[in-house]
Amino acid sequence: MLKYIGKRLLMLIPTMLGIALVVLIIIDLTPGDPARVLLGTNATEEQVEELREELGLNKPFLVRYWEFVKNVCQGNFGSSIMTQRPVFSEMLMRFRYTLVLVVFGTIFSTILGIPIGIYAANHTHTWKDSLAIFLSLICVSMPSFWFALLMIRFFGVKLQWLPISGIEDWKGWILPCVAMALGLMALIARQMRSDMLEVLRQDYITTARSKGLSERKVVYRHALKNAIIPVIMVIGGVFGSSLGGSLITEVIFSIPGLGQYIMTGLNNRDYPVIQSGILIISTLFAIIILIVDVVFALVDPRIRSQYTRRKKNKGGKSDDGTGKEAKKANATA
Amino acid sequence: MAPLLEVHNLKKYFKTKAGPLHAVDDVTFTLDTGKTLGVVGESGCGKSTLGRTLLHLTDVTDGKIFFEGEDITYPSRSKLKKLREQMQIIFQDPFSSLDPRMTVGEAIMEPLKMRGGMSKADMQAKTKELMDTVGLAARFEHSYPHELDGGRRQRIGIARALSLDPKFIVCDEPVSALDVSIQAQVINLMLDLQEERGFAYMFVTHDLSVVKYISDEIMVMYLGQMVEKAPSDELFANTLHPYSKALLSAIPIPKYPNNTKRILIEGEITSPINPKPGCRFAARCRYACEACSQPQKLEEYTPGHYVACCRYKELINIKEEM
Amino acid sequence: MAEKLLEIKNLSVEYHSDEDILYAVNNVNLTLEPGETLGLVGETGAGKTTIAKSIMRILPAAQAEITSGEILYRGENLLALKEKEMQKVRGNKIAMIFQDPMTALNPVETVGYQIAEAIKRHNKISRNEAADRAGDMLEMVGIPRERLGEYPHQFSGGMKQRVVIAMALACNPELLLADEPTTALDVTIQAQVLDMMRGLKEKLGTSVILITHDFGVVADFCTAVAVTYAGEIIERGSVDRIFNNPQHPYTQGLFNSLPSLEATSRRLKPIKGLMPDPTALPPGCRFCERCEYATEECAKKAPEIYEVEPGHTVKCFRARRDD
Amino acid sequence: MTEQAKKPKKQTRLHEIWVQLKRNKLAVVSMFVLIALVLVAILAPVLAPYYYDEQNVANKYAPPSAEHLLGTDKLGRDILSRLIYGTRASLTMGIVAVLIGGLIGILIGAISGYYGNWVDNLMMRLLDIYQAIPMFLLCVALAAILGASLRNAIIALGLGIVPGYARIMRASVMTVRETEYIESAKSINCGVFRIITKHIIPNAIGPMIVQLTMGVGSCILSGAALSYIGLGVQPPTPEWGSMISEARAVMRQYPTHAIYPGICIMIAVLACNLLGDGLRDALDPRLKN
Repeated sequence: MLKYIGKRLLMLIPTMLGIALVVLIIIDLTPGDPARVLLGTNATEEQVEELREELGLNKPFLVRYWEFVKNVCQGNFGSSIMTQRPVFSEMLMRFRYTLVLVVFGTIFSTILGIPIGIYAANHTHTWKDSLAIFLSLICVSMPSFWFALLMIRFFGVKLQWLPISGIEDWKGWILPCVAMALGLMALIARQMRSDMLEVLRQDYITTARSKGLSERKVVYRHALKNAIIPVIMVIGGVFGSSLGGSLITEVIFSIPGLGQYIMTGLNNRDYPVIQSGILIISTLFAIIILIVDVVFALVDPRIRSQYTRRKKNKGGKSDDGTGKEAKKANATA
Repeated sequence: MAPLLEVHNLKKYFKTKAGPLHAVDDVTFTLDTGKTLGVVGESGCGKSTLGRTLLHLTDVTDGKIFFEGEDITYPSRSKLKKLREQMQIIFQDPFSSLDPRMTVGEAIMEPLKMRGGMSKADMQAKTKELMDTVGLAARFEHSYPHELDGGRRQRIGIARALSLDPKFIVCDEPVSALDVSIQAQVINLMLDLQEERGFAYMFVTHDLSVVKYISDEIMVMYLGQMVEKAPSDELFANTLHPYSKALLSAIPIPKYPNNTKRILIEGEITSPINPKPGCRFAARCRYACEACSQPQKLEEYTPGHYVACCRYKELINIKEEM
Repeated sequence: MAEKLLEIKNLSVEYHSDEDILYAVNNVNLTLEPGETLGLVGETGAGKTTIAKSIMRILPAAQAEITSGEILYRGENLLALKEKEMQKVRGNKIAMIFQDPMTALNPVETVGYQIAEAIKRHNKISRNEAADRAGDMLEMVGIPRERLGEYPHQFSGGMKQRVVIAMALACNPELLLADEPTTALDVTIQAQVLDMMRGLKEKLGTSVILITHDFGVVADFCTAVAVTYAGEIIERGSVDRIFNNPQHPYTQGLFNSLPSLEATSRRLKPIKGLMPDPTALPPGCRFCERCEYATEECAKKAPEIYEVEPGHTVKCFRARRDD
Repeated sequence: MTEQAKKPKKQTRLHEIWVQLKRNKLAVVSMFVLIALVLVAILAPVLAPYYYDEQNVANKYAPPSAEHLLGTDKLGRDILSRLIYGTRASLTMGIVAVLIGGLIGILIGAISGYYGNWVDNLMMRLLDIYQAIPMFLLCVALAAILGASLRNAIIALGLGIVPGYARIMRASVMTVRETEYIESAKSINCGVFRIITKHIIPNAIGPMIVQLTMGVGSCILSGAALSYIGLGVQPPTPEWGSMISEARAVMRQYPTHAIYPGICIMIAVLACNLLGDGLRDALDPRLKN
């Protein structure tokens, strides 16, 4: 197992190199001269040239890539052009805001989404299921920023229960987290429901019933334990992608998180901020996916044993795998 | 005259992470026009891979294949195209071997289209004729496979294989997915067609009663190797290899009372990945001795009856006991 | 005669889909004496599995409906039991083995847990005792008890089926329903498993209903046979009677279709045609379209069940003559 | 079961799907809603009572009336007309982005899935890297750097969704490739091109169609979000997302100005999702036979 994690951590390195490359390519796509764009049309030719030199834009692409990678390896993520503050420490400061938003958003959506999904799956062909599906579909189909605005208007302006923006105390977190969680909750509920239905069709559920187990035990022990595995994947994906999705929530509620930092950077064409910001968020994302995969492997004995058994009996007895392996080999041949 | 098909020391290994998987290891046989070779063995013994390798649906690892006296082990592209017209295959599962998006007529016509050189009207006429030959009513021409039952679907598979007038057909468990009464219909059809058109079958199956019924000669495979090969009646009358004996005795016979003694073999099939030299059955064989860890030679017991067991002569006289 | 173990009376089961009603089981009557081993034989779609699942009451609730009939187990109608009471029967008095061992075990629980769970459910014992008994069960089916902690994917097909059998026999049921227990296995493994089941059956005195399409397995394992066709039982009798003196044209046809190891002729005698569409069954005898002896009466009226000899019943007009 | 095949005429695949789909009323309704939305987009000049940019500052923030059914905005423009014209930008974003992303994705997925081996390995590793950047962040970055406009937003969205489609296509191609009928096609001399176009794509495209339909919905959503943060359609061209953004300032006084475009987005996306769900059921082989 440790070997597997180590291998996955090693895999992070080429991934990060790749991300750095993609980020630089994106920046290279900027129409026109970035230095000119930065300084505006009033700048003189010398000023532009000076800035080009400063940003290293005169160097060939590969040299810039190499320098970027080298600096990052040394822990130097560059400094913002606008504020002159180092990107890394700036992001570290803002990180907790985004983290709270993403973590609570994911927790909300999980603790609500999973029971709703199970409930719907247990009540198929009834109005309860139809209602649950329909509501979750509406949640998925709603623009989250719009819903956030409606909530602000209702809870903040009309009822004045909650602050409409900014984070002063815990109350300020409620609306942003709910706004984050709503669509994700619906996504998780839908996934949970369809996986549950799929599992309930399996033979081993019939086996469990024919042992005389109570329906409760069949559903919550046998079915849920299997159905939750793909849902974990989805939750991991949700968690990761909300790192990007938090951007819009942060803008709406004026939360000084990573998303807003990058957004400002993008608006100002603050290249060091964009480069390093995207790289750091993507690395976080990759680490989260890694954690999910490891959890996945721990939950599912079939995957778990792939990494532990190898040591125990090396290439020895294979269980009914011969046909399958032949087929797999066949496919690659 | 050269036999229709001659196979010498054919090998097919698949690459796997754990090492080479010996799917077919050193198989040698010949097959004459109009004859049927039955290939039996349990799952994972390489019998299906053997058929697919002969048809070049996967590459040959080593060995030689001759078709009508000509070496076809590594055919050129144009040669392969010709070959495939003469060598066809009927698949096991009539549910998955037909493209669900093609109607019965389209599926049967496809091989003709691929061969080319026929007008559309001719192809349609030929399709009708083929459907008639295999006993499919004309009204099914525009049906989709999923609308038909297993027996009819298998008839489509047969019609497809017949359409190019092949000389050799690999039948990969063509009836094992069918119910007995339908199975009998399809077997009869295949026998009729063989009588009429004189092609050779290689009949791959795990069902020994079917194979005895349809084959002239039977080859028993275990983990990629041929352990015994003999004319059909000879094999059942004088089984030599301990594995063949166990296999034959394991078939439940639909007869009551049934006094045949079962020979139970211990354990289960092992992995064909990186096998040790020597007899692969030795690990489960009650007569295994030291000599069994040496590679086994194929010996001829009576004309046409080959066995790969170093102790077969001693074993002839041993009565199996439970 | 002793009390009957199981008595099915006029059982009918339908499956509902969007457009059609599929008549899977039609007016089936079947009895089983204690200690008897009955082979329930028939082709795909003949309703064998549906009968077994009706006994266990594990038909898919959304589509299947038992429209009539009684299933008496030791005189008690299982169909009238409350779900809670039925749960006490399932796995305890009546157990079932399924066809495909690959999918019949929960992939994320250890086999030990899965066996112990059945034991714990029906006996008031501690978790450790249950695990201990599960180990005994594994040893009984020829698997070392060290493997209790392993997961199903670590077992081969034959081994999995042994685990399933251990699970079914864990509470020492009086009746075992085995739905094609060896169909998915290779012949040599099938021989091993059947041999083991025969031993256990004798040792524990379990009555068995063995569902299969293989007459060879029946000859090997059963004492009595019931032949199903299109949701009906068309012939029932001892193995000797059915194999050596089959009366129903369908049973005869099935035996003629089988390639025999002793055959001399190069032609089989298949039954012509196909099984009728279960959504549109013919009004008379279900087999009449394919029957070489069919008369006008057969097409109009369904035959009753006639007893040609004590214990040998046939659902065919040709068996009536003797009366 | 078997005898229903007597119909003399050849049933097309499309017809078959339609028959299945018809059972799901919500899906059929959604289909008509989508068709109607497309018609609205095309016929916007005919349907809209006013031109979208027709200003009347004297009559700003007018309440709903007979002339202006939904009232007017801060420049006195008719909200209803702007909603109608806004259909154009929103639908274009959804549909074109999915077409771009879907096409590239299908191509990558099909090649990767069919050839397998190192081709597949290479492509998947590249996608892994590409996917390591959260999709919405990538879209925002692309849209911002290319410059805010409808065209660039579409390009950003289209490029953002490529990996998802590539993976789905690859998975279904790999499943189809393993089937016996592909082997059967090889055995009768079908070439690679024919196998891919005649056998693999028609069989593998099913799950893809479902994803594409739902993708239109999610691209409309993401597009609206881009416009909301000012990276999509630029004023004065109306777009639902940017209309919400404009209405934000007057949320306190005129909440309906933000509610209407939101509802429009919701209806369009909901229709896509419902139709996608319906298609999934209609294409599901398990329900057949």
